[in-house]
Amino acid sequence: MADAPAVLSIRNLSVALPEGGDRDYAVQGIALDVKPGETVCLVGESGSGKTVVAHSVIGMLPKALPVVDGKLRFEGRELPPQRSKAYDSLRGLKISLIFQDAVASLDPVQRTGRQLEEILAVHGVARRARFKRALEMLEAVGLPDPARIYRSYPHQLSGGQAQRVVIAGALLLSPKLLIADEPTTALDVTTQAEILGLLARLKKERGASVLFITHDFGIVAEIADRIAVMKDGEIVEFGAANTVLDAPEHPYTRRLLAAARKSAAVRESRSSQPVLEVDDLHLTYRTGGLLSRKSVHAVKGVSLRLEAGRTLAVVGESGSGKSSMARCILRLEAADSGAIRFRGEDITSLTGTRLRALRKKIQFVQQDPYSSINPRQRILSAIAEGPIIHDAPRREAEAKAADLLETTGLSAVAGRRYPHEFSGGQLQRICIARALALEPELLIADEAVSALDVSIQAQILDLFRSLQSKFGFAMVFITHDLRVARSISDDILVMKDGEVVESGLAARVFDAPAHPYTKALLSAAPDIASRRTAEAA
Amino acid sequence: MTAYILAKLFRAAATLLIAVSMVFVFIRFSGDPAAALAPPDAPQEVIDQYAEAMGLNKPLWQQYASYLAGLARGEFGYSIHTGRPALELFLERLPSTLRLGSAALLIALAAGIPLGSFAAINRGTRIDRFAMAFSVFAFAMPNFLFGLCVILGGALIFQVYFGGTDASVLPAALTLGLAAMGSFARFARSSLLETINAPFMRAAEARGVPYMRRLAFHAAPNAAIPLVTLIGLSLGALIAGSVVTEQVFGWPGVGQLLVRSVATRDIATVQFIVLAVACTMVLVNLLVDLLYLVIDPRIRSR
Amino acid sequence: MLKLVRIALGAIFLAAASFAHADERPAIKVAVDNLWPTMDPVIGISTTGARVHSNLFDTLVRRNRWEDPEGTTLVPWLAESWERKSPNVWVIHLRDGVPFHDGHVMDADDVAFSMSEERLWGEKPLAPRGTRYARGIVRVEATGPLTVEIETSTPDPNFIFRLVTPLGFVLPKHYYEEVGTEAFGQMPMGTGPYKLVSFDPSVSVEAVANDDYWGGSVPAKSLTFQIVPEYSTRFAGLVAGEFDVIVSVPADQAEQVRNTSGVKLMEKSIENYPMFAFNTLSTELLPDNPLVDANLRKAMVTAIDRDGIVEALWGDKTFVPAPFNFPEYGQYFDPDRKARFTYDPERSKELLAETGYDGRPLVWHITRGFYPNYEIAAEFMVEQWREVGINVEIKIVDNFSLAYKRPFHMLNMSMSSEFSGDPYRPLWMDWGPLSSRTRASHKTWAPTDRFLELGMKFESAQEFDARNSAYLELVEEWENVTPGMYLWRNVVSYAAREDLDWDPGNSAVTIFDDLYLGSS
Amino acid sequence: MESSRPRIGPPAIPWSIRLSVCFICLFVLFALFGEFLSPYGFRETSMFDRLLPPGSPGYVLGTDARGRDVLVRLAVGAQITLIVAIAGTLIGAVIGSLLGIVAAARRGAVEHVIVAAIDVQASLPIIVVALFVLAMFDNSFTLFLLLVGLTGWEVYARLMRGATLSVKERGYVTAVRALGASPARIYLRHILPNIFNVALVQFTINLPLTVLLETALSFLGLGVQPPLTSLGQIMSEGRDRLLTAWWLTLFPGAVIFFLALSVSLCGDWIRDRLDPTLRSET
Repeated sequence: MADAPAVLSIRNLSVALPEGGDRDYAVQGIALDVKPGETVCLVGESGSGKTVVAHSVIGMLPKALPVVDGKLRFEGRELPPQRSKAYDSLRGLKISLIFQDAVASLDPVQRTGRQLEEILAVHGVARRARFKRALEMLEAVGLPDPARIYRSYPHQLSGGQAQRVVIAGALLLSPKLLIADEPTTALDVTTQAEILGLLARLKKERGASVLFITHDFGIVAEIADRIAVMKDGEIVEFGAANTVLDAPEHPYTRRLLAAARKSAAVRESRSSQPVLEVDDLHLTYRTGGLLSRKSVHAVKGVSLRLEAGRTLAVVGESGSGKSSMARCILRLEAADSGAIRFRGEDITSLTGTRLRALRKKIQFVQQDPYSSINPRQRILSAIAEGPIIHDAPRREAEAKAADLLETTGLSAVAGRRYPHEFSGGQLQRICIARALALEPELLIADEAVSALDVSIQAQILDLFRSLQSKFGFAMVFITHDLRVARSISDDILVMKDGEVVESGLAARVFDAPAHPYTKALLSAAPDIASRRTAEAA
Repeated sequence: MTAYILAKLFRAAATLLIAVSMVFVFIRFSGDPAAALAPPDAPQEVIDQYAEAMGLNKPLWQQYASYLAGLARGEFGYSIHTGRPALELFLERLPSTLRLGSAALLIALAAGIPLGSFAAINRGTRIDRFAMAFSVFAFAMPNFLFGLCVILGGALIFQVYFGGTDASVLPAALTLGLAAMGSFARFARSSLLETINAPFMRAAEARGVPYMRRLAFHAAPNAAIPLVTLIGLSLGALIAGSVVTEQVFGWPGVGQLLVRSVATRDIATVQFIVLAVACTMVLVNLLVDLLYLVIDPRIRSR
Repeated sequence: MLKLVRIALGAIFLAAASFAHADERPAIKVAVDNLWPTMDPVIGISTTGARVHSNLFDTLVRRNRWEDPEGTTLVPWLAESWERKSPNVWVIHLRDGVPFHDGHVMDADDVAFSMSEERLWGEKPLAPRGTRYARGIVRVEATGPLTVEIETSTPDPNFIFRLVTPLGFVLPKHYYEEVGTEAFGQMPMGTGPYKLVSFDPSVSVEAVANDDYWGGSVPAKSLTFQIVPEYSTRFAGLVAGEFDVIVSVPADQAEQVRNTSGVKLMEKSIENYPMFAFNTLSTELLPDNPLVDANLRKAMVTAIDRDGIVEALWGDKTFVPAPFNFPEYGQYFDPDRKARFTYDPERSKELLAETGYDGRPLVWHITRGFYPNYEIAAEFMVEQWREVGINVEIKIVDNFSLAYKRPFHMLNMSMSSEFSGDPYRPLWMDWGPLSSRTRASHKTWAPTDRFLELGMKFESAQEFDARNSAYLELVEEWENVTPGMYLWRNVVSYAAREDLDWDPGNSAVTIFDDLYLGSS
Repeated sequence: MESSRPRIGPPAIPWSIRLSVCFICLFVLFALFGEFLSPYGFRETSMFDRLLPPGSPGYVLGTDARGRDVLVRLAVGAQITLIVAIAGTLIGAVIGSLLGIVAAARRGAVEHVIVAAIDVQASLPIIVVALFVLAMFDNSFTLFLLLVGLTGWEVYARLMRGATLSVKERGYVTAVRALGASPARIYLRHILPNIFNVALVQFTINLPLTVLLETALSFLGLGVQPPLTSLGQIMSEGRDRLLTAWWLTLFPGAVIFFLALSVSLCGDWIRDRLDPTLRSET
C-alpha cells in the first residue's frame, strides 16, 4: 500500500492572501499526498489554512486567493487551473467534497432525491438508471426509510440524516478521493460516531481515499492513517498516525495533544452549604400564533445541588434541555414549576428590583463571544457596566474593570478598544471579566469554550479554574463536549431530552457510568486515549 | 400547513374588517356624512333624507352594524351625479385599469428581474454599475414627467398617439412600470447575490454541477422566493402610480374615476374605490402568502 | 415627405373603405378637458356640457354663426315661425315631421313639456337650473299638434331670443317620462344630428350620425368627445392624428400650436365675461365683513390695472369692458362709455383711507382651471392690492360647489352677455331680485331699493330710448354699489387638424352639423 | 477562509457617493440660502416679464407664467420640499419605529394590534388615502404633512420590529439582562444604537419616495397649495408648457431627480456597510 502511486499529491503549494491580511500567504509550501485507500487527516486550528488546501484540490479557490506556486496532481495527472470548466467533469465523479453544514449544502427548495439524481445527470448517467441508483445509495448510507428521504426536503432532515444524504451524493459515483471538511463538527457526539463509522465503511467498500479535515484530535486518533498538522498556513508535522500521536515532534503538535488530554484533579466536597438547589424544574416553550400554537417541553423535572466553590458540569447533546435549565436558573426564562433556591432563598418567582439585585450574585458566560458584547460599546465600559448598574461609582467600576482585564490576561489598554478588534479567545476572556466584575457567587457558563479552538479552549479552561480558586465562586458548566466536562468538573449531570439521566462525582461517572445513555455518550466520544486502549486490546 | 392557511385567512379577514371600519369612522367623523354623501348643492331636505336613509339618528353601533350588513349585501352606495351604483362604475373601469396594471407589472418583471440578475451575475463590473444606475434612474424619475415626455415625444417624433386605451398599452405601461422595474432590478440583484453565495451553491459546484445549471436550477428558484413578496408590495405602488399615469395618458380607468370623483366630491364612489383597493391589496397579499406554500417547501411543512 | 406618405396611406385606406362599402364620412374625435356629469341640456348647463348638447338636441331657434361668427341673426329651427299674439303671449309654429332618435315624431306636447312648469319653472322643477331662463313665463300650452302658446307675466319683446338658450332645447316627452330625470341625463335623446351611443361622464360621449336627421345630411359618421385631462396629452393626440379637435389651449401656448405643422389654432372671443363678485353681505359665517363697505370695494377696483393685465396675458385678443357695455348689445353698446372706477392707485388709497379696513385677509374662492388665465390674473391682482394695502388670499378649489361654500369674501364667476339684443339678461336677470346673486345659497349682494326700482322701470320700458336711459341708470346704480368687477371678454381656443373644415364661430358651443362642418 | 469575521479596512468612498453627498449638501445650502441669490421675492409677479427663458437679463433661470423668478421659486420650492421630505419622513420614522420596537418589546396582544395596524396601512396606498381624505376635508399644509408623514410608517414598524426581535436575542442583550440592567437601560443603551442603522437606511429609501409622492400629489392638485410652493408644484404648474417653457419643468425635475438619486445611492452605500444579519429581517 505504501508503494502504490498517490491518488493526490500536492507539492509546494502556496496560495496568496489579499493585501492587508495578517499574513501574506493563506498556505505556503504545502506538500502532501494521499495514497489509495488511505485516510489522511489534515488537522489544525481555525485560520490555519486547512480549507484552502481542500478547495485548491477541487479547483474552487476564489479569485482573491490565487495559487502562486506549486503543483497539484491527481491520479498522476496535473489538475486543471483553479475554477477551470474542466473541473466540472472531475468534481463529484473523481473527487468529492463535503462541507461542515450538511443541511446548508443542500438546495432548500428541491427534494433530496432530485439533488442526488442531478449529480448522476450532470455526469451522464442515463435517466432510467438514476432513480434506482439514488435510492440504493440512500440505503447504503444507512438511512432508515430511503424512499421517504428521497421525497423529503432538506429542512425535514435532521443534521445527521442530512450529512448522510450529502455523503450519499459525494460517494454516488465512487470517486477516488473524498475530501471531508469538518463533516461532523456540527453534529452531536453519538451522531458523529455514526457518521465516522459510516465514512470508514464506505471508504473501504468503494475504495476511496479520504482527505479528512478536522480540528479534533479525538477524531484524528480514531480514523487517521496519516496525519498532517497545520499551523499558520504551513504543515508543521506530517507522518503516520501512531508516530504523530505517540511521539509528536513539533512543539505545536505536542501542545495540541496535551490540550486534548487534560482532565481535572478530583476535589473532595468541602462544604455542605449548597449555593444552588434546584427541585423538580419544568419548562415548556410555547410558540406560534393563535392557530398554530406549539409547545416544547424542554426541561422535565430537573433537580440538582451545587456547593460553594465547586464546578458542576452539565453534559448532554443538543436539545437535551441543558441551556434551557441554565436560563431558568438565571431567571432569564420563567419556569413552569419547581423551585430554584439560591443560598437557601427561593428565587423562582422574584421580580423587579429584587430580581435585579439577585443578578449581581449569579453571572453568565455564553457560547459565542462575538455576539456577547455590544459591538458599539468599548471593552472597559462593557466590563464596568455591571457594577455601574448596581450603583458603583463610574471611576471605581472602571478601575476594577481595568484590573480584571489584567487578571484575565489582557492588557488594561485593551479597554479602550471595540469588540471587533479582538479574537474569539480574547473576547471570551472579556466576557468572563465582565461576569466577574460583579463578584458573583455563582457563575453559569453555557458552552463557554465550544466556539474556540482547542489550544484556546485549554487556556480558557485554565483561566476558569484559576479564577475559581481566586474568587471562590461556584460554577455550572454546560457543555456537549465530554472532554471539556472531564477537564473542569467536580460533579457531573447528564441530561437527555430534558431529563437528568445520571449525576454524581465526575470521576465516578466517567469511570463507571451507570446509565446506558451515559455509556453510549462516553463510547461515542472520540478520544485519543480510547484509540490506544483499543489498539492495545 | 392548514394552520398556516387558516392564520393567513384570519389575518386577511381581520385586516379587511379594520380597513372597512376605518372608512366608516372617517365618513362618520368628518363633519356631516349626509351632507358629504348628498349632492353638493342639495337643499337641506335632501340632506335630511340622506341622514334618515343612513340611519344617522340611530346609535353609532347600530349604524356600524347596518353599514357592515349593507356591505355584505353588496350595497355600496350610489354615485351622486349619475345615480348609478358605485360598484357598477368601478367595474366598468376595472378592465382597462387591469390591462394597464398587468402590462406594467409584466414589463417591470420582464425587464427588472433579468436586469437585476444580469447585474448580480456580473457583480462589480461595468454592467452591474450600469444596471444599478438605470434602476435608480427608473425609481427617481417623476412618473408624470416621464409620461408627458413619452406622449409628446411619440406625437412630435413618431406621429403616434400614446395616450388612451385604443393605442398600444406599452407607453402607458412603461411609464407606470418604470419605478417598479427599478425596484425589481435592485431586489432581484440582492436576492440573487445572496443566493449565489449560499453554501448550497458551493456544494452544488463541488458536486460538478455546471455554472449555468447552478444558476438556472438552484440560484433562480431560491432567489425567486423573496421576490414574490416584492410583487405583493409593489402592487400598492402600482395602484398609486396608476392614478397619476391614467391622468397623464387620458386612460379611462379606476384611477381617473377616483380623481374625478374626488374633484366632484362623489363620496360614495370614492369610498367604494378605497374599499376595493384595500380589498385587492389584502387579497393579493393573501395570494402571495399562499404562493409561498407552492414555492417554498419550508413553509409547506410548517 | 412624411405627410405625403400619410396622405397616400389615407387614400389607400379610404379606397379600401369604399371598396368595402363602408361609410366614407370621417369619424370626428374631440378631446375635451372635462365633461359634465349629466347630458340633460338644462341640468348640464356649462361650458363642458354645451359643447355636446347641440349635437344631440335642437333648439327651437338658432343663431347663425356659420355665416356670421357673431351670430347676430336668428334662424327658425324646430320652430318654423312665431308670432306675438298679444304683448304677453307668443305663439310658436313647429316644424312638421321632425323625428327623435327613436323615430317618434316631435309635436307640440314635447315642446310644451320641455318648457313646462314641471320641468323648468315650477315650485320643485326637475331641472332647477333653468329657472333663470324661464323667468316670467306663466303658461306654456300646446294649442295644436304643432303650435305652442307661451305667456309671460310682463311683456317681453325679446322673448324669442330666449329660445336659442338651453330653454329652447326640445326633449322627447314620452322617453323622458319613461326613464326619469337621472336616466335621461345619462342616456339622452333629442332630434339632433347625432345619436348618443354611450356616455360616461368620466370618460367620453360617443354618438353616431343620425341618418334620419330632418335638417339634412350629417357630415361625420360619428362624433366622440373624449376626456383627456392633460393639455399636453390632448396636443400630442392632435398632432398624432388621434383627435380632430382639442379644446382649451393655454393662451401662452398659442404660438407653439400655430408653429406646429398639420395643426391650426382657432382663438374665439366669446360672449362671456369672467369677473368676480364681492361678497357684500355680513353673514353668520362672516360677521363684520369689511367688504360691506362700498368704499373698500371701490378701492379694490381702482387698485387694479386691468388693461395692463389683459395686455400682458392676452395681448390684443380681448379687452376690458366697462360694466354692462358689451358689443353684443347692438344699439345699446356705446363704445365711448367708460367705467366709472378705473385704475387709479391714488384714488384707491384715498378710498381705502375712508374705510375701517384693518388689513385682515380677504378670501377669494377660485375654481381650479375653469376660466383661461383667471388664476394668473388673480395673482397679479393680489399683488396690486397688496401695494395699496389690501390683503387678499386666493383659495383654489376643485369645483363650484366648493367655491360656493362659505365663508368667502370674493367669488370667481363669469357673466354671459347671452345674446338677446339688449342688456336685459346680464344686468337684470343676473343681478336682479330673482338672480342667483341675490337668492342662491352663495348669494353675494342684496339689490338696493334704487336698483330694484330702476330695474322695474327698465323691465317695463318698451321703447329703445326709455329702455336705454333706464339701462344707463341701472348701470350707474350698479357701479355705485360695485358688487363685482369685470375682467375681460373671454377667449376660448381650439386646435384642430389643419384640413378639418370646421369653424365654431365666436362660441364655446361646438357643433358638428353640416352648417359648421364641411363635408370634405 | 474559515473565519466568518469581516476584515475591517479603511473604507474607500466611491466617487459616486462623494458626488451624491456634494449634491445633497448643495441642495440643502440652496434650500436654506438660495433665496438670497435673487433680488425678487418668490411671490413677486411681474406682468410684463412672463415666461422669459433662462439667461434673460435679471432672471438667471427665467420666469414662469406669472413672471416670477424661477431661481427664487426653486429655492423656496426646495425649502418646502425639504421640509415636507424631512418632516414627512421623520414623522413616519419616529411613529413607525416606536411602534415596531414596542411590538417587539411587549409581544402578546400589543404586538397583534400593531401588526394588524401595519397590515391595514400596507393595504391602503397613500395616494388613494390622500384622495379619500381630501374628498372629506379641505386640504391644508398641516393635513398634507400629516398624510405624507403617515406614508411608510408601516415599513419602519415592520423593519424595526424585526430588527428589535433579532437584536433582542443577541448574546450581549442577554448578558446585559443578566447583569441586572433595567429594561430602559437595555433598550436605550444596547438595542436602540444597534438597530438605528436599519431606520437610517429606510430613511434614505423613504426620503426620495416622499419627495416623489409630493410631486405626484402636486400633479393631482393635492400637494402644497399656492401661494406656498414646492418643487413638485413648480413642475406641475409648468407641465402644460413642456414644449415652450421647458425650464419650468426641467429645473425642478432635475433637482428632484438628482436628489432622489443621491439619497438612494448614499442609502445603498450605507446599507452595504451595515450589519448584514439585520438585513434578512426585511
